[in-house]
Amino acid sequence: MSASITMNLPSDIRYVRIASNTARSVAELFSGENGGEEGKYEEFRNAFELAVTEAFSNSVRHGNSPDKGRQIFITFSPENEGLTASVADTNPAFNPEIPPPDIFSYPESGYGLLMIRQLMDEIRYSRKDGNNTLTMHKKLKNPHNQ
Amino acid sequence: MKFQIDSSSGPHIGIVTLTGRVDARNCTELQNSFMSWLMDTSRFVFDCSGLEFIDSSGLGTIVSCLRKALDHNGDLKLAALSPKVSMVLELTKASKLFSIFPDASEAVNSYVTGTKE
Amino acid sequence: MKTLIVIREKDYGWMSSFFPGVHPLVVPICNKPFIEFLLDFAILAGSTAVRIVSDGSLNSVEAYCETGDRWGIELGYGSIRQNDSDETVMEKNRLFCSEDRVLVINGFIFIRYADKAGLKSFFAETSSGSLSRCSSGSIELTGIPEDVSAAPGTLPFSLTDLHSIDSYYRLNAEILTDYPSPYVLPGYSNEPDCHMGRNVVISKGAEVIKPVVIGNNVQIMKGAIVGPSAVIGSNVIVDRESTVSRSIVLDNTYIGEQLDIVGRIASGNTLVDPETAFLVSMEDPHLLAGMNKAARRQGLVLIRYLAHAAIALLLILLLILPYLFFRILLSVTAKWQTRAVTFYGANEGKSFTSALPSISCGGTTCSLFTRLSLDRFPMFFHVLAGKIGVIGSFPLEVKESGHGETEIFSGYRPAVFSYAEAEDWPADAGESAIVERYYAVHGTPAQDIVLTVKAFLNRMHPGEQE
Amino acid sequence: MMIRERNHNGVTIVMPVGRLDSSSASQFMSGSPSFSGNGKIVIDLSEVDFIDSTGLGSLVGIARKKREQGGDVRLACLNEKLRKVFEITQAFRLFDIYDDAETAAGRQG
Repeated sequence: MSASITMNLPSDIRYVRIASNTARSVAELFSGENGGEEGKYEEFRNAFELAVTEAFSNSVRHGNSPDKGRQIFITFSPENEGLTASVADTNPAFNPEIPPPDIFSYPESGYGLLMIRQLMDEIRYSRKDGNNTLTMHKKLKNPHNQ
Repeated sequence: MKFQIDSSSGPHIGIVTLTGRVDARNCTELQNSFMSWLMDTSRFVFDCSGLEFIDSSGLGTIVSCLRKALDHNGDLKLAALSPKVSMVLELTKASKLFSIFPDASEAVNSYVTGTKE
Repeated sequence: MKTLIVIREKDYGWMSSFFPGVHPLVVPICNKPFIEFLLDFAILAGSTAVRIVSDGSLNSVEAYCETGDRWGIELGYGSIRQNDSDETVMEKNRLFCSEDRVLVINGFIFIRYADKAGLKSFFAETSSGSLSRCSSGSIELTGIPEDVSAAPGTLPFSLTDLHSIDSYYRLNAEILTDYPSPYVLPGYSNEPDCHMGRNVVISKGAEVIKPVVIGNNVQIMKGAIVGPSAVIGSNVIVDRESTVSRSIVLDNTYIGEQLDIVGRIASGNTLVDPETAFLVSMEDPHLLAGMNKAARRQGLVLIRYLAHAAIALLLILLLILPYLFFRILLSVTAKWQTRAVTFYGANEGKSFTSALPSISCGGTTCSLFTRLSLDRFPMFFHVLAGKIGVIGSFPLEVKESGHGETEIFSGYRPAVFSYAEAEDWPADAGESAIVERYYAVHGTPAQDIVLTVKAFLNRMHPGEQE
Repeated sequence: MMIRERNHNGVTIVMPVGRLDSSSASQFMSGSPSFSGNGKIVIDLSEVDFIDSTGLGSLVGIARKKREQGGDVRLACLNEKLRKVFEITQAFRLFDIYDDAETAAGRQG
């Protein structure tokens, strides 16, 4: 995989599996081309799939307006020995620094950003011209064991 | 930071009570005060029982106070160091320069009896 | 056989105040992460699969051990809850434990053994049940033995509690003196009682007294004494004339000059007295400091280059007119010469040559020339070419005699200006090395810009400082 | 989302099949009468190959409701992918997680 891949999806939770499956396919293609024999990069693939899924669901959830025309833009690009995904929407701005929920209060939501942060090596949030962009990067190799 | 003269046992001994932190922010104050205390005496006890933290600039100041006291034929003894402060003194080898006593009264008595540590 | 490692927060919770942010299973003992000792033992005992279960987070353990490929075993992880009885723990892991013999290592314990070879047959032949127990844990066997006919008598191992920072400290010391060889991390050079990792630089005049364990990328500077009984982690600098004995220095620690670390544990900027468990956090980076790993990361190389190139370009634009002016002025009077100087480059074996102006005139002209750093003007172009930095170490000249090579340390990054000039540190080579080394590990691109400006201004006003 | 149920020693074992994500979580939460009341149940996750934060939230929600009503939920058969989600969210601290559903059900009630 050498070029970036872009897709636009309606801001509707029914499309989450398309985002999720695409993220997985992209991660499989990328890791497969970078010497990933069977199973070796399973964790990379799982993490990438899950993080993109979470980012997409977040975007859908935060765009709680009746405006059906809203879209979510997802871009995948290989970068620095890893894979970057950015998820952009036109929702109101949000604070990406919200602290993780206290697990002992049995929270039923709020895990999304925590998970993205744990799964990816780097995340960035930007707000520009009415767009939120969450950019996430995961290295193919585990930085701890090189 | 409190200064008082103890003359109960004969010689005038300046007892300096250090509290809180001695660091880059307040070490000049100690340095300056010490110069004025030197007018009254050259024998000092630094009571460190309330001293919680010392950094290298604070340490440097105390060492320079010691040097000045020695120049005036006096001494500067340390008393009641907390374990944390004494760890910093040991780390920087400053502990080798000072006579160190478990409490202030022992340090004061040592001036009278002439005992070393 | 399989091994189940059960480790609970109540057993290792005490570690967190001494090693914040590090999971106790990856805290090193004689430079080897604790979990590796347990895995080694499990493997020697004949296990092909190991599962680690805990009521706490195992994230960082998993990041370190992954799937166990490195040890040729199958490594898995599981969760239990705080109040689970040992029986419940076994039930929760029933599928893992059902088929086979299972060695259960329960608690935060260190297992000591002398005879590697005998462990496998011992565990195959011993009948099930609790084998050994100490106050913070136990070892147990479940399942049916292969052959009990030759049931061995004495245990080929013993347990050590890890319940306080003092027990951790003493365990390090004991391993170092009594049983080093079975436990040393692979890849270390194995001289008796002196185990060293890769890229260890011991400067002339430094002393290493056995027994010691020293990790990778360690620099022991001039006049420093390391040992006896010292455990030095990886990425550690012991600066000049400091002593580290009967002590443990953990990874990524900078130990300043002329310090005595005796009977202590140093980790980043904290110093612990194991006996009393007192802990001091130094605020003074020149004494003890954690090393900034981020500054070394690959990703920053580009940013650093861009920052350096930008400032070099700015200085070129600023100085080009004065430079040309001097050049023309001095050429006319035949006082302008250039001298080709070859310096050691940042990478081993690489060097670069710069034609530096050498002017033969005295007085204010000459002083103005150096004050404006015009004597180094051609070097800025090497910055643009990415060969050197705008700020870093004093470039060391390559000389016929080979002199200078010993001075090259792993953080050596030649540059137009040196950190020593920025800090207005004495220019003597030994002295300036301290500052350079400090920034070599701590510097950030933003800091570099500030320090370059400082160095430039310091050169402009020589001798005006104290 | 399909939900299968079986019974072991009088304990209901609920087995969701498929992905437990934001498009199926609400369906799952209302998918079994055993999710309310004071009974003890086991959720067998062996047929769940993907879970996201919403799916996790639904399990936490069921656990909270059951425990408030005096019942309990145990989980069984988490694959690596699912376990990772419980690990990074700390949700493992709320659940009793078993290798197999029958053992999870066995000693209850």
